[in-house]
Amino acid sequence: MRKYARIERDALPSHLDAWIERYGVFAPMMRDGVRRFGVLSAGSDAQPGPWLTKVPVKEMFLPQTECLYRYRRGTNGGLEIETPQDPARLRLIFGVRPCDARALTLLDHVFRSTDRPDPYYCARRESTILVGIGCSEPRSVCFCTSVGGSPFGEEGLDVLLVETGGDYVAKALTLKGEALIAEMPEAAPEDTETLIAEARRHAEASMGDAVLTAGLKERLDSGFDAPLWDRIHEPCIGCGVCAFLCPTCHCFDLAHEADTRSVAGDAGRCVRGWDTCMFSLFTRQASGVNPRPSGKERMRQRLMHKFRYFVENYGEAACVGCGRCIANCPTACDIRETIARIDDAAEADSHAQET
Amino acid sequence: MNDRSEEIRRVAKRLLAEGKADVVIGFRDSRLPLRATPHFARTPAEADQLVWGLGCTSNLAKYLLDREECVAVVAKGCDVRAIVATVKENQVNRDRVTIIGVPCAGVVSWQKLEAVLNGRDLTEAIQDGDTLVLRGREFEQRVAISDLLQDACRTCTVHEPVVCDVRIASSAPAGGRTDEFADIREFEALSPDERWEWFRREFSRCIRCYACRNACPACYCEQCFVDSTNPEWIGKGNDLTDTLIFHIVRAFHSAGRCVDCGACERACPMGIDLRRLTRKVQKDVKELFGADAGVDPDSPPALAVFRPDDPEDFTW
Amino acid sequence: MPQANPYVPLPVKVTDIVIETEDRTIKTFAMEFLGERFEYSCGQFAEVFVPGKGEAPFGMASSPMSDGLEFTVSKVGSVTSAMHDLEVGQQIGVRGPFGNGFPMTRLEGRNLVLIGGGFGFTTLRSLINYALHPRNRSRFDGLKVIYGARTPGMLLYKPELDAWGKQAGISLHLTIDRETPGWDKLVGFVPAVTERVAPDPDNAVAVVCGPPVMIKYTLPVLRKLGFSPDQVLLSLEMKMRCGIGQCGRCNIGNKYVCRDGPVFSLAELSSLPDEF
Amino acid sequence: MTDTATGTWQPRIIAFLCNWCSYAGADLAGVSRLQYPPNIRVIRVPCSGRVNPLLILKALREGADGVLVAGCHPGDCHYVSGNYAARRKFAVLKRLLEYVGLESGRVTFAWVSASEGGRFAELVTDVTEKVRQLGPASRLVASHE
Repeated sequence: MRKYARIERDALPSHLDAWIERYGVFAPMMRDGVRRFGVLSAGSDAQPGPWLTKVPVKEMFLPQTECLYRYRRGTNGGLEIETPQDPARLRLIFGVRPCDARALTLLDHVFRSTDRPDPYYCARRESTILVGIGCSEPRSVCFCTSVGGSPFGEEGLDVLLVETGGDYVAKALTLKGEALIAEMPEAAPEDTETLIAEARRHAEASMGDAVLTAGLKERLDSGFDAPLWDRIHEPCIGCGVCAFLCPTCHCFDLAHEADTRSVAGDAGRCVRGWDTCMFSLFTRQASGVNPRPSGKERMRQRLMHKFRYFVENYGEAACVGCGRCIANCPTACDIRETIARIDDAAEADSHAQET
Repeated sequence: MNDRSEEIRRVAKRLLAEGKADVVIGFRDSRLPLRATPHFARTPAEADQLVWGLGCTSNLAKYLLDREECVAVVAKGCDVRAIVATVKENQVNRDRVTIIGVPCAGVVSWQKLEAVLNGRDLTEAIQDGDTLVLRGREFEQRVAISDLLQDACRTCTVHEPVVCDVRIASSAPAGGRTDEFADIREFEALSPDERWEWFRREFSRCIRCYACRNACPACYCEQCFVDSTNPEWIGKGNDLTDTLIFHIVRAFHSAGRCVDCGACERACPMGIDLRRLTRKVQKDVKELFGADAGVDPDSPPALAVFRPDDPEDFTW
Repeated sequence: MPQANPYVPLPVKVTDIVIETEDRTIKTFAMEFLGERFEYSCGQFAEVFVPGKGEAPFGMASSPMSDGLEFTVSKVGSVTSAMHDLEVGQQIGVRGPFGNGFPMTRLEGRNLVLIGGGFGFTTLRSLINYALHPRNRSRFDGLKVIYGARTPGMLLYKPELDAWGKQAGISLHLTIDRETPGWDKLVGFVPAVTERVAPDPDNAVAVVCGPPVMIKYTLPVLRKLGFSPDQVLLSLEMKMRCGIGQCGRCNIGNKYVCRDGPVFSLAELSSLPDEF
Repeated sequence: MTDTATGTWQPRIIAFLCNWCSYAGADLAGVSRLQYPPNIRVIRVPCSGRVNPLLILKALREGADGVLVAGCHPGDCHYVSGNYAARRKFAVLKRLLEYVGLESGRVTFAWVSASEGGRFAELVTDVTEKVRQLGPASRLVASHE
């Protein structure tokens, strides 16, 4: 089967329409004033733009809130549990940025490649085809290349589209991807690879400031009690914006909600919803004791988890450099600066030890 | 750098040197154009990073809560109102706060900026009189500053801080206009069904990140009602009803206390029109009890007091 | 074989309820699986689900060698209060097992020193019954148990304590906080009693379960007696939700208490941030 | 709520009644054998000032079709000023709830003294009738979807 295909700009809508016949197709769109993934209906033009969705594609796999099961007491008091049906139809998500796709491979470590996989996440992952679009114009908050990604990264995608002179070339990265482009006009493999490499080089060269992540884990290893943490969280107001809009943050809460119309909680549901270590309630125990009592410990936890603990457990950091936390922070806290300050502090520390 | 930034730095260094403040809370530039980040200056070098500009949006009164140190704070008119309000509620010790008042003609709404940019990446913004020149890799666009000011600034009545210890000179328009709540009246005129539809739809995109609550200088409860587990007032999931109740109660809790600084709205990553609720409450408190929070240091918070002849036409 | 869907509780029926303590705040619930069941090992825990109330984690109090499943529950919050209102025959849900449990390979062939206080004794009871089982007794060397409660009436599992006291192969040291008429065993807090009983660290492993203050003062005693950090095991209590190391709540360093714990050696804990 | 026996919907109204006046007024209505609809579920509170607005929202969330709060007439509060404080709160709350689109008539505030058994019966009759006309509550009721 072919691995490369050409898609003319004008032909894209008809391909999308063809996919819509076979799959539930999702694409970035403005929904109530927010750019996020939504159901694409036939006849709509979903040409990729220079933007990144505000809400990452994570929400298609770990929704903000979802019902894990419903329960009710049957006759004779028996406990009856009903789990939601697995998606019947394959989904195709169009227009995924490489950083978001790579984030899914990081989430896979947690939810999929484990001895206790999460059935809800896995079902969605397994029934989804991801068609990505390379970023020819990285934004100034982007730093994917500093954390092991690329504006034309292929990890996690089934097909990568690359814009070239107004049209697109498609590169299939998996069998699912090959099947998807099977009917399209073939593109010459070598020429296409050259073209993609050129686009990639161009985009990587135009990336903003690099963030020094080499050796960051080691600096964090020795920096748990660094005085820096007393200061770095000061502007942070402890909201959940950075975590909720982060494509890799995945902490959640489980809640059991009794149906208010039921008698004495005889029916209800178990709901999973986004949660974050940035909230004080996250670790506060019923007794009132909180192992992470202030913003200092909570911000440290989030950074440590991303750049130290995740690295220890899975060999890579839980950050794809999408820049959403930077662009959306209400107080303009910038994770790139935070990392730089960790570097500065570690350096000052080592100087102090030498003298 | 502008004159006001320079003057703020000078004042900050003096206050630190004289021991009048252990820390000066102000703003410094972030790496993003038109976005300043709260800055905590404890040394002259740190004071030299202080700036003033259109991106100084946060309400810094928030950072005065629960603070042990002697603080000097760079404060716009709305920040000062919030300080006045929180001092009245015994949350901030006025004796330990030096207010560096900055007359302010308004700050930029990054939600509006986002809408103007429509996905394009902003790398530079230069002020040219009443205009901002926005630049990105492949574009340049001139936008009137007034079109980018956040809505709260358009109805601001306190361009000039109502109280301050040090005043930063500036040519900002003195005083302000009277807020007529035209937008609120217009909304009130809709039918209940229309209002309910708007309310449901607008707030359905809330992600319960609580940025609105956490950015608000009036939200300082040790435990917010949404975090209470016993009683559990609302669910921890994301039932739309629970989200709506959260926002109703948040607005209600701001009654007689909200200074309409807009901190909630500009903190919201989803661009929800939060002030449509808080301003309704603000308007009603004004109409019913003739009170406006944070304007008069000597009058008590409106809902902490009463008059025997308060309006009661709402009762059965 | 763990459950295919780790979030869905398995239905169980309450078969017996024992009021353990004189103040009636601690009860032991025996349950039987009605359909699918799970096997577990000592020191693991499960999430017990009470319809209409929610879930709470409890260490298994029963021995894996027994047929049923037992949880000892102190009445503190809404879920545990609802459990205390349960009656024999009612159905609730349980999902698990979660966590590492006690590391049997590190306990086998050793002298076990089990030190418990108050409500923290429940998983130690599971381990004691497991070790005393005729098929297992030869797998362990000595079995020394130090267990303290505020008063005689607050001791858990009284019939078993009596039986163990008469049994060969276990040396049981029971203590209460203050002199009480009719009490002929030890008196004093667990750390002091541990010092007096002075277990020999040679070829021994100590397992300490109890309230934080008891653990805090017992650890220096063990150190003084010559126990090294990898000879001391603790079971951590942390806010836990999912049970499978995904929701992030019980994350400390690169560990998840619900998945990698709750049992850690003192040596392992010393390499983790002090956030528990 | 739906009355399962007859299949017809009957309004379910939560009534927060102040111990000193309105509850006594309800008592008097009962003792005087005054007829009023059986749709209210009374929660006795020490004072109308005790009624946290969250209680009202919680009642609606859990499916109450209407909420009634009644206390002593202004000037008659057992605690001198509890109802004055309540009056300010409820003035703002009622306007806000209706502003977001909650039907007028779902939430009612009233003053009923201990001697006003007749007024209490009238109040309950009127509130029940208004709620009945509005139909079952849906706005601000937890959906569990």
